[in-house]
Amino acid sequence: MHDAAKESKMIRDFENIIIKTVCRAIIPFIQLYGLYVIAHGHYSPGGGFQGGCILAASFILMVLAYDIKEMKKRMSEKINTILCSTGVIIYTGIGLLCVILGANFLDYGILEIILPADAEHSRSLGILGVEIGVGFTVMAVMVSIFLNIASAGEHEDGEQG
Amino acid sequence: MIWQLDFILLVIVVICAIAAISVKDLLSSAILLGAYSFLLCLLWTEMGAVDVAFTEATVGAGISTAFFIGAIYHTSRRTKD
Amino acid sequence: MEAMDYIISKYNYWMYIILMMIGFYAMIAKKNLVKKIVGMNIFQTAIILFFISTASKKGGASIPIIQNGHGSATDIINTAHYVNPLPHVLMLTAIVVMVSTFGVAIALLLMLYKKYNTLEEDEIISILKTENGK
Amino acid sequence: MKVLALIAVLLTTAMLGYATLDMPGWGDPSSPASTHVSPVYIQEAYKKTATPNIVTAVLADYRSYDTLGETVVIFTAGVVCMMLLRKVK
Amino acid sequence: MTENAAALIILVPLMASFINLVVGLRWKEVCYPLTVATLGATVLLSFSIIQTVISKGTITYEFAGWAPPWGIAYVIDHLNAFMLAIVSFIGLVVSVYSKKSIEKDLPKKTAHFYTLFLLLVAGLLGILATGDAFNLFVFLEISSLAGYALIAVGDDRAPLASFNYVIMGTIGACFYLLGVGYLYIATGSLNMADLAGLLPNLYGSKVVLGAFAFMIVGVAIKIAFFPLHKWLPDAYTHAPSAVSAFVSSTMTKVGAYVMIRIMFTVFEPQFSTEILPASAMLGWLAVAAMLYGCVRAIAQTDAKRMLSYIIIAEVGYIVMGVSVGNRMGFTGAVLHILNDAFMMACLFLAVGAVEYKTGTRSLNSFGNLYKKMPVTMAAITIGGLSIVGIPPTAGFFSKWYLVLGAIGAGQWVFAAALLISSLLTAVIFFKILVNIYFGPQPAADLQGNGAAVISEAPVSMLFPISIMAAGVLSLGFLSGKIISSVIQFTVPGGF
Repeated sequence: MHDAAKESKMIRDFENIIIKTVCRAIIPFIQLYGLYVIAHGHYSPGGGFQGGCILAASFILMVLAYDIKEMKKRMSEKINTILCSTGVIIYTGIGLLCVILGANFLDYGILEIILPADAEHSRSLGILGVEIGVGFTVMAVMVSIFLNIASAGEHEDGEQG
Repeated sequence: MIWQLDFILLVIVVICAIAAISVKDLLSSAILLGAYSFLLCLLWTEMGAVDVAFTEATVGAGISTAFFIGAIYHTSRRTKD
Repeated sequence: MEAMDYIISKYNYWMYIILMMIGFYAMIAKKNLVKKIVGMNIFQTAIILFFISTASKKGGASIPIIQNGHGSATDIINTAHYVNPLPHVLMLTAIVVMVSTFGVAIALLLMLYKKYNTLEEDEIISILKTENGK
Repeated sequence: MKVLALIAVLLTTAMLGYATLDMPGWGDPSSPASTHVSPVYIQEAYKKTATPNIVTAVLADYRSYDTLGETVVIFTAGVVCMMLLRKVK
Repeated sequence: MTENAAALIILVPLMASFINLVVGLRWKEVCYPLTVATLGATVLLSFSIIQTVISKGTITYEFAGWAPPWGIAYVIDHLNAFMLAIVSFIGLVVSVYSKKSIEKDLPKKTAHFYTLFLLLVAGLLGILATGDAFNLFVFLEISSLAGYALIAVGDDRAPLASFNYVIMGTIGACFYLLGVGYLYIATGSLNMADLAGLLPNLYGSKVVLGAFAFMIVGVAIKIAFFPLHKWLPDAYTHAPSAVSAFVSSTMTKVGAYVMIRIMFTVFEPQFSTEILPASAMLGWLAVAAMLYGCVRAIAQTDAKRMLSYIIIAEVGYIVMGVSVGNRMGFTGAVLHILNDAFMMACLFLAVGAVEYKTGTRSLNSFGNLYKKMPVTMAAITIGGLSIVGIPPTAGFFSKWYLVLGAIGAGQWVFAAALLISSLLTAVIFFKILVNIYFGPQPAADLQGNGAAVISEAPVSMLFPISIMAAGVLSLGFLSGKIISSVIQFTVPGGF
């Protein structure tokens, strides 16, 4: 009886090690893939939203494999909250930059004044800029919603979600 | 596009939807919902909506299932209907 | 036979109606709050299915990404070769709205569970009634 | 309650089915949805924005304001969850 | 600057809300002044917009520089500009008011509260300004999500009320989206002006009919129109007082605006009167809403719940004015949107102040309160008289136009129902007023265990209340001018 419990604990620990090692190995690749999806949205399916979700998924995987504390070492709650705002501020900021340069809101064509590109390519770059903004916000918000739901609002207890 | 394949997918989608709302175990309901989202995502890929399918795959089948399971973990798993 | 053809020519629309009504029924008739949220999800995805169905084109239309795009910007692009991109754009937005509503609903669900320790609507209402009776 | 819900569902189904009768067939390339606004996107999006993925071009340029709204919706959901669930010591 | 005002009026509150969240991490006390300053700027922008519209006519602002059917455009005419001014002004007043009550209700979440409040205002302004049917849906969801959360942080019952609101609101928004989809499949366009040009050829189509039905039903859920009103009393009763003041005075009105847009801009007025008998149906339901709201309001003992039922009746007035389909009725409906926003804000703010001081919303606790809270009680008096429709107050004028409109359309029953429901509100409010001025003091207070001595509310609450009460009075005197300078241009052609 006692031995059986001990053995099952050992198996659990062992499985835990496998899970942790595998996650440690694949999380960087997931994040790289997320960045690729954001940056390559012009040429293939994807974009800020999908890439942001994949980045968030890598953090969620970290929470599942380790615990919330381990994930918070990488991204604290404060940084998360700031990132939530940063994304939308990047988006509106690019839009307002266009207004300052004398065009309508979000009219990236005008960015050719400050970018070394013609109007078409500055539109393309403008799209990239807003996609990055979207990616930031989506990643931060998805992680924050998941943390709040998985721990019912008590991150500090380090409860495993 | 092959309409037979499309039709079979749609029928499975409807079965998944009915199962998701009628099963008594909420965790199964969450997983069935994930399967439902994933099948819809296949359907949309087949219709040529690759971006939407990608989003649905990351959101519907991925993130929202994670939210759901996180919520069920904190609440009860059984239900009466 | 003609009626049959007519129905088959729109089978996608009939299917979305069925899905939507499954979701709608779950939203208003189910007592369990989680089931209501599941219904909400099905309801919204059914609308997305409808929009995507409007976008599709028969006759070999491909995904809305310009092929061999590099360098051929001056070519005239045949519209019939690509499916309609606009509903896809709208539905990307709608999926985001869907997941946001879902997150908010789950947050409220957790609040309710913390308060009443149950997820059945009728039990919550009976708890509220006994509270009122006091 | 269940009966009322069924009646509501049947009424809505009837309305949906009635409206569907007049819709153009599925995948009809000459339906208004495929001929009024969207051809311009397909023909011009690549030339004007240098982005082969038309969906991205329309999402983040032609209808970029919708996408801003979408991002704000996500942001709102994040703030909502922080406010409703996060416990502050 | 002035040509960008149309976009900035949405972007300023949005930007401020993003900054608010970050600033709130460190300095929570900055959020309140930031919010008030932002909404002040919004009010100034809305006044500049209304001036531009009056002097130069409709403003069209093309986002991203693409022409309307392909890009998204803001189209601001007299009706939008008018509504923008109402919503941003009430937002400013309520944000000033919210300081004390939020410090009491939500001491730790003030930053989040103000972030969401700004998002709610921005969402409502976005609904009002946009000329694109799908963009309207996006902003509808921003405002709804913010609204769900703000309602959920109220008292004990609030989360359940808010959950029901989420379910109903999602059904409403999805029906609206489905209607937009039907319009898209029938015409291939999403722009309202473009749709208005394309639709008249398609009026016989069943798809267009379905689109109209689903859009109207969706909006009717959002404005709590009679058979679909179940969520409203719970949600508005249990919300924090500042939130229920803002939400009750603006959200249903914005929904009514969307209804007006759908019925008279996207579709032609003839569609809803001749091709589909929607107007008549809406009118009869509006009659039912007026009577039902007032009858249910009589039985309530909770002040906020009573006011919530009155909102259902007021929505009935507005829809009735829209549905009679003539110039007088429409003028009355638009004027009533303005008056009702002010009246409801005034009453909810005053009730909130009473709740803040006495800790209860029960109407019995109002007994003989005028000695202790004279300004608040004066505001309740003015607001109540205005809801009943006593001449110098604003409510009288809009009801006058509504009655004239109903009589002009030959709908005597509508006019009679309006008068009956006015009588019922008179019963309610005279009961309350008698209680305030001559009623017995509540028992708890007499026994001396009413904790603190009840005194007048703090200045940051009193000032908004008195502004609103003064507004209700002065709108009555100014109604002629408002009609001649703004409202008469909003009446759709063909009336």
